[in-house]
Amino acid sequence: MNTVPWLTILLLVPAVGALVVACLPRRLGTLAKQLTLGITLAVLVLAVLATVAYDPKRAGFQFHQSYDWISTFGIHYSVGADGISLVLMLLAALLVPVVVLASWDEADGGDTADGTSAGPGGAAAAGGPGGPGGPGGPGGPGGSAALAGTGGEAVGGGGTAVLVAAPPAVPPAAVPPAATVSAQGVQARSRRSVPAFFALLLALETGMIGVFAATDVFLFYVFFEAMLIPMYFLIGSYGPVKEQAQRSYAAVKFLIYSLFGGLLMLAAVIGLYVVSAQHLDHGTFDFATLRQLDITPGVQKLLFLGFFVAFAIKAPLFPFHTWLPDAGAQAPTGGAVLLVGVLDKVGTFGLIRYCIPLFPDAADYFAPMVLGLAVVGIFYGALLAIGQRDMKRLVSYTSLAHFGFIALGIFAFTSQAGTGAVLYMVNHGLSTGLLFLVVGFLVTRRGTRDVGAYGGLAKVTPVLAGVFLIAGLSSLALPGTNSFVSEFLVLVGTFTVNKPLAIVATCGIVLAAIYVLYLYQRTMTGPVTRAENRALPDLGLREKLVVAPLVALIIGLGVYPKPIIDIIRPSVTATYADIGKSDPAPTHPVAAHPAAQPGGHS
Amino acid sequence: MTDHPLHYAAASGVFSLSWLLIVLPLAGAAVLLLGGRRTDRVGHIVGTIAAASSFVLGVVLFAALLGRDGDDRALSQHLFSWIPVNGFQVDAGLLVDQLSIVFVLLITGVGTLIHIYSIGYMAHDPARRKFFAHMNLFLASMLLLVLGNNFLSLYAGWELVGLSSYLLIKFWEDRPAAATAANKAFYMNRVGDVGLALAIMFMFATVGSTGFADVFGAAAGGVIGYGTVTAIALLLLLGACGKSGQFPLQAWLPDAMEGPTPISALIHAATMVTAGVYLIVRAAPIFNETQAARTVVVIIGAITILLGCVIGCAYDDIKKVLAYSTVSQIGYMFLAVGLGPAGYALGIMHLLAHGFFKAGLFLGAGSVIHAMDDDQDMRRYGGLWRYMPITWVTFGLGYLAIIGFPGLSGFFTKDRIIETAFDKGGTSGYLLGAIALLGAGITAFYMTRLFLMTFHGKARWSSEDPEGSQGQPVRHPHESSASMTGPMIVLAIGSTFAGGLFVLGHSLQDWLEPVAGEGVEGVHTFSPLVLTLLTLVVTIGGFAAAYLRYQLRPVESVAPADSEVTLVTVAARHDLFANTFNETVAMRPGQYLTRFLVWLDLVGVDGLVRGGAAGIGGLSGRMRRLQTGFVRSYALSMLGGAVLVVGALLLVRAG
Amino acid sequence: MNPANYLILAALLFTIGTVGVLVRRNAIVVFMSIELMLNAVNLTLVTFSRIQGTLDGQIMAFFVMVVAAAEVVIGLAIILSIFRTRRSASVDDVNLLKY
Amino acid sequence: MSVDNHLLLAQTQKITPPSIEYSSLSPLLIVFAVALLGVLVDAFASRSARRVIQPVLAGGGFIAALVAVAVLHGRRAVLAAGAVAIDAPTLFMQGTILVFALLSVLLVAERQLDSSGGAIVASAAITPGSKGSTAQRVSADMQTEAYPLMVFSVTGMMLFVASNNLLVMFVALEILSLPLYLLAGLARRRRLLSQEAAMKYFLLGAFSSAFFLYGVAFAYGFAGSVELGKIADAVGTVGKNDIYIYLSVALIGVGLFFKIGAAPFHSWTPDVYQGSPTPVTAFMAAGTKVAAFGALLRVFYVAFGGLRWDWRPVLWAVAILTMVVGAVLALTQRDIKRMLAYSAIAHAGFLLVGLAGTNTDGLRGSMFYLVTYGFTTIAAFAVVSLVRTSDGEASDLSQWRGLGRTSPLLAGTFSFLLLALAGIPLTSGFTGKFAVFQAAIEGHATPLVVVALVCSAIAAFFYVRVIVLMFFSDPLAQGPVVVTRPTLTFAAAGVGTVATLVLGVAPQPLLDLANTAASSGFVR
Repeated sequence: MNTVPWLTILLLVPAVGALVVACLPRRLGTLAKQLTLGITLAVLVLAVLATVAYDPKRAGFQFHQSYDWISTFGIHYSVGADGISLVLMLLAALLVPVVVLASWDEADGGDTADGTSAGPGGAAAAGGPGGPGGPGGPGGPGGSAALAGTGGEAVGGGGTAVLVAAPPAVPPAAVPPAATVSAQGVQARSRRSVPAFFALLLALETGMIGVFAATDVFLFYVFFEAMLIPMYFLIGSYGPVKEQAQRSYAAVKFLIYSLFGGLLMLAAVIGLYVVSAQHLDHGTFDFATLRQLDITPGVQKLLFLGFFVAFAIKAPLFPFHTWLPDAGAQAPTGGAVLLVGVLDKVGTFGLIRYCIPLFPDAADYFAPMVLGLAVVGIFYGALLAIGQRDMKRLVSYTSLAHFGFIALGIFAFTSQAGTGAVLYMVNHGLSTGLLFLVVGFLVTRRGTRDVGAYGGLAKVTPVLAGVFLIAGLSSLALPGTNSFVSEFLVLVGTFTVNKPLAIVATCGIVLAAIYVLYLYQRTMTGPVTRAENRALPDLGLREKLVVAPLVALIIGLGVYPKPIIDIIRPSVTATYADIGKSDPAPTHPVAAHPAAQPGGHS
Repeated sequence: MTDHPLHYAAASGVFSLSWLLIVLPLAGAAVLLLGGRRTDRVGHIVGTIAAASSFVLGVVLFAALLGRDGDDRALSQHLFSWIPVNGFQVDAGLLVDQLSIVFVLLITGVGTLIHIYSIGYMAHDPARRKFFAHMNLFLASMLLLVLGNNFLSLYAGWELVGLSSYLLIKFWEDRPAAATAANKAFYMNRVGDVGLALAIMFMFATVGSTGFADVFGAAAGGVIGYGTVTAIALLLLLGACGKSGQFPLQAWLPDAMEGPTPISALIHAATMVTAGVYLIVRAAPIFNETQAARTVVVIIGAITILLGCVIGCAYDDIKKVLAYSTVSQIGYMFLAVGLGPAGYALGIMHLLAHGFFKAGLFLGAGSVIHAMDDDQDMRRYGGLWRYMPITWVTFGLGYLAIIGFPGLSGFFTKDRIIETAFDKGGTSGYLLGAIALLGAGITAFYMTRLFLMTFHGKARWSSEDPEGSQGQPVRHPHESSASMTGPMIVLAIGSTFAGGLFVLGHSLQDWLEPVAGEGVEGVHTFSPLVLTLLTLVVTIGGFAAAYLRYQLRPVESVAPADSEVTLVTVAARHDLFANTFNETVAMRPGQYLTRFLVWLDLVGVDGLVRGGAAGIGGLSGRMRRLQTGFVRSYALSMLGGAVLVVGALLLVRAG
Repeated sequence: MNPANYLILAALLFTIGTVGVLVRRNAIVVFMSIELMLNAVNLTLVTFSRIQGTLDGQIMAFFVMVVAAAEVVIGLAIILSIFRTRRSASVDDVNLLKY
Repeated sequence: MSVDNHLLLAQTQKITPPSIEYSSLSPLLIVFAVALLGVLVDAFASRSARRVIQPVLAGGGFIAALVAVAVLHGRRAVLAAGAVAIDAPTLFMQGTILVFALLSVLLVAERQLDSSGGAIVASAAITPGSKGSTAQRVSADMQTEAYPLMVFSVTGMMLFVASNNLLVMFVALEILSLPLYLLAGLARRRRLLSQEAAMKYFLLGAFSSAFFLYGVAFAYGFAGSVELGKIADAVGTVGKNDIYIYLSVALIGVGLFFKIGAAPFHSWTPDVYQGSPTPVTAFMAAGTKVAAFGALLRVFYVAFGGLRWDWRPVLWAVAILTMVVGAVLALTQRDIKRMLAYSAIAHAGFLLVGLAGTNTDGLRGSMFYLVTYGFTTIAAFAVVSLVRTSDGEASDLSQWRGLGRTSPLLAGTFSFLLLALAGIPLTSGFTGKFAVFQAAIEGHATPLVVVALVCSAIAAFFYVRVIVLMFFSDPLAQGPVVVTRPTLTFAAAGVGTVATLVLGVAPQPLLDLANTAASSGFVR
């Protein structure tokens, strides 16, 4: 038992960092980058230390801390880590510095920044402290206030009429002169605030760590929702410069989708609180306490659905996924990596952490539905991925398929499948993260996500192509890469309890091969058809640094996953044991315990 | 219950080094891939040394095995615990036994030869380093496949050889054809892999382990139900078909010839494609338990034999012909191993022999192609024997070996298979035997055709400068460099004597007996002598037919149009419409489904969401019109509200 | 006579006032209608006070009158200012604010 | 007749002057006195002097009253012959009202915003469009009567939440409303809109108060008294001619629903919010809501508590309608103030959800929610008043494009406030929502909560759209100017924002306050 409040430290460092970086003026962009990199690396180190300090043997939460927060509602600031959350925190802590490094030159809109985007310069132009009266407003300085007012109103009314036609769309530029801004002014404006970007990343990291660390349902919810905001701004203000409308659309879609799910979950959260209040003398949000309650099945089902929909949107599972391709395509590379790599894991994490232990009966009841959705998702995502031309959308759809596997593993209720699923969350973060990064590199080089714009790059940029292939192979779960271990665990675990489903799901690996290699074929092989592609630079040193750790982990965890498995397994096993699920014994067991006879076994 | 009959001794002494077999080539690959351009100059050296050293180690282990007594030649080495999840314990472990060591020797031996060959063959290729890196990677994967001591390790190797094969097929990636072929190969292999994976899951669900010892122990113990065993066996077979290009998954193998010729020799002739045979023999205890599965194996083998032969006759591309010959030869192996204990050893025997002569043939073909400026069309060859004698001789020996010329490997191995097929007895026995026999004849025909079209007859090319040549391609054939001819010679020697070696005193059969079970000498349908003569006759028939057609009569330098040839030929030229079938059954529907889903996702699923949002927006747009700005309408709405509230409350009161 | 009748009369007056608010355009008249409603209430109060036999109702009526007077002051001021701007007292003319 | 005379005599003999504990009424009295003082000041002080004295006076008055409220805490009594009730909820809400009034005074007193004076017109009497009006747009003068009017209105509000007697409540209603009618018409810019707002507010307000009064009358007819306690007793006793009480519940409800801006009595809200001077709008949005809800809670908990099961369905219906109307209609608004108005309607709906719980948790939740909402909305309107073009506030949303680029701090603050209104965690908005929804589910109003959550999702959409506008789209070439000097507005906005943050992160103290207030309950 160590007394170091690891998790609180892990939360504070990036949070404080975010504040500091946010306060930096725009010109200190470089400093912001360095600072952020330092902070995130520090977090990574801390996370690793915490993992070392973590003792897989001990059951229950470790590094547990709990303080009253809102006693009226029995809300605590209470954090703790079990194997499941620990590895996910580790993943987050790892990916963020990678992303920081990857976004080094892209945060400010980079070279792709074009005239239409505007920045701080506008303030000065429009007259900062210079008192009122920018030149020539609607009414004009002269003329009667009242009439000007009404006139202005009339204009407003007109604007209104226009906007009813297209409700959510961003309003058409009200004033044509927008175009007449001087060119250099534009250049000055087209830069985006670098410190803000990195501050958002840090805020996001805080949220991600918090959501995994929370052991108080309310606290979890708070992080769950709060996490959305930075990501929303990352997509909306740092997405593709030229696609303002689309990125706004994607950002709003992402936020509203998640909020909608979140609010349904809020209802369930409150419901849970009320139920606890009825069972105990006072309501509580403490996870450990809540999982002891035996809630009536009827109520369980409702609460389960409340949580499940939120998580299914977040993950996302099949029918709730349509925000992901948009968000994935419009988010800046770094954002996309974190979005799919970590944020979405919150959904699957929630499934295994909250849905199952809190509502075992309901979980049992709905398991067939979830499994169904999962398998559908596997094929649906894969087929759609095959059909995409936008590379980032394609990768997003592959994730849909992968989340299918994860959900499958979670709801198969065997320790193999469950462990596989959690391991899958980590692996998917690595492999898809790497895939997004490489795609991002391509996009920054060529400024387009359209597969058709590439081809034959293997000759031009061999290293990039190689990394791309490795990421792809990991994504199709080739043995020797990390994903194989998790995917096979999920499948074999499912197989022991539900053969037909497992068999169908296994057929999905063929499709995986197709969407990965077909993409590789279209982008990397064949003759170089387009002139622009002939002279693309290969990965630079920074980019190599970015991908190196991921590649290393992909291979490393493929060959020797034991350390991580040993962290995950006990927690997962305990989770299922809690709800009275145990692995089915083989029909004709042979080796009592293979591990017992190291050499001789097999 | 760990008292199952099978138990492997723990590896010790020199055998504890067996992991080096895999790691050496792997290290080679790693160095070359990570080293990048810096290692360009030494690439081929490093690669070859890695392969060679692995071979040497293999020989040492083999010798050590010889040193042990017969029933103690299976040593298992536990490396580390790979995937330990409660009941599911998978170790990374190796198994060196009679079967795997044989494969080790084949793989590393032929592999090394082909490495040497490639030094010359790829001399002018800018990416030669990458080539050797991938070759080393392949060796490592293949060795993992044959050395793994549990099915999951085997599966890992299984898919990794698929990867290396993919990488090497598309080695010249700027050729779209190559890339497509590579993808096709990977996809079809994945289909097979699904089978293997499912088989493994079945094993775990049944036995609770994926280790050879446990699974085979249980199988041999007969504790597993017949249905389960059959299911497992059939799933294994599916995997085997995918990897070995057997019917119905054969279509990828010919396309794989897009890869450099050494690859065709190593991967798509000698080693990888025979992994299916290895799998079945390795899983002998399982197949022994299920007659049904074995029958399926035999049938597939038989079908594939004919399919390969027939198509082999129709192609003019030298490599494609060899590819289909490979397909049919592996058909023979499947046929053999499908015959059960009687055939396992024969299958392996033919596999090894085939490894030699087919590799030799491919290398020879490569040397020819090299000489003919990468032209693979035999119709533009002819009379080459004069220009490249060594190739001619070595190729010739390989050719004689494959058609089963008395005394050469093929003669021993193939005849034994035919024999055993007849010995199976019953109608099925006759049928299989007949097919095998027929196959031998056709093999003789198309191989002779190939040999004659390539090396004999009058040259259908010209060494004159363009105006001198009457529309014929200009070629300046020459013998290949020593680094290429050397391996060819070695392989030629191998293909000459290997067969004999194996057969003499059942040496190989006895060696494999602990793994494959002893080949029960069933009653002979025909006496071996009769059968041998019969085979010879058929073979000579095939030879004669080819000789008449392609030696005594001139060969057109362009293939006759489909209209001028028999339907059979047309069909054969189109791979018996295998690809057409795959496309219409799998590919096209898949594409349509994909397009449909893309549309559905956009319009349907997302449409619902966007529709909902738009709906609310529209509602809002209409509702705000109620806010007319007229005080009196506001008052009216208030009054309405008031009336409603009053009414409602009075209603409540009444109710 | 039955005091209930007064209640009905008051209800009628209240309704008339309400209708007046709805149908008349002239702000002054609308306002007068509101006053009518208030006075209808006064009548109700007085009647109830009669029925209950307490004086509270009558006292309340006085309160109401005072409040009404105050309302008049404010109301007329507002209406007047509008009238001076627009030269019209029609409530339908003031609808710049809408939607 | 004689009976009457005798009765009259009997009455006259029994009259005894009610005893009044002035100390307990001190907050009311202080504010009232300040109001009168304000009138005198306006009458005698010089124009320039007033501009200084009035705000100080008002502000000082409010502070003094706050102190009084603080001193009174724990007091619990019915005073002035049952006219006024001083109890924990009353004091809580009076305190809240005073704080909001204080902030609003800051906004009104702001004089740096415009070319010259603040948001209040120099002389309301000058006809818009005439020569004078052009001149007065730039005159440094202002209608200082605004201050006393505000103070009067505050008096009304404080009395409104304290009144234990329907008649007093009616009077309070008028005291709080009449000044507001006038204030609505005092905007310096866009006079026409301002006057129109005033007139609509006035006519509709008067209209609704007539309904309220009619309800009072029926209550009297039913219970023979207008004291809440007595009414409650009467409700308790069965077998009376109870159609009156139902009528009175309905009609009083109508009057109060109008004040809180619940649908279908909301139609005045957007117009008035948009037309009024922004500081006044802020004052209305925050103060009036507290006052009206205070009264609503008191009436429905104390007087009509016995009929809970009868009026609950109606309340549900109104709540749902209000939330839907507010959330949906806000979607397509193009004027920022108008949008905030509809958001105010939606929030009224959420508050009603808390009320629908009809339990102490509901009381606690509603009171907490009122505080959080008030702070946020005042801050929001303060920010709105900072973004200006040459003809006053740039209230048209399209003018806010790219504000995040041109003035990040302001845009950031506003976004934060919007997120608070949307109810994102770590803002007071979320805590408030949580409090009321928890109460509702506790009170078996789960379906209502689900509707509320769906509506908040819809509502989130338009809040978020403003953020999109400010941050994700490009600034206009001649965009609005963000005034950077006004210290008072900054102060108000700052206080509001900080409160929003603090109440989101550490709401416990206020919750405790609300909790004690709620659990001690209404005196009767």
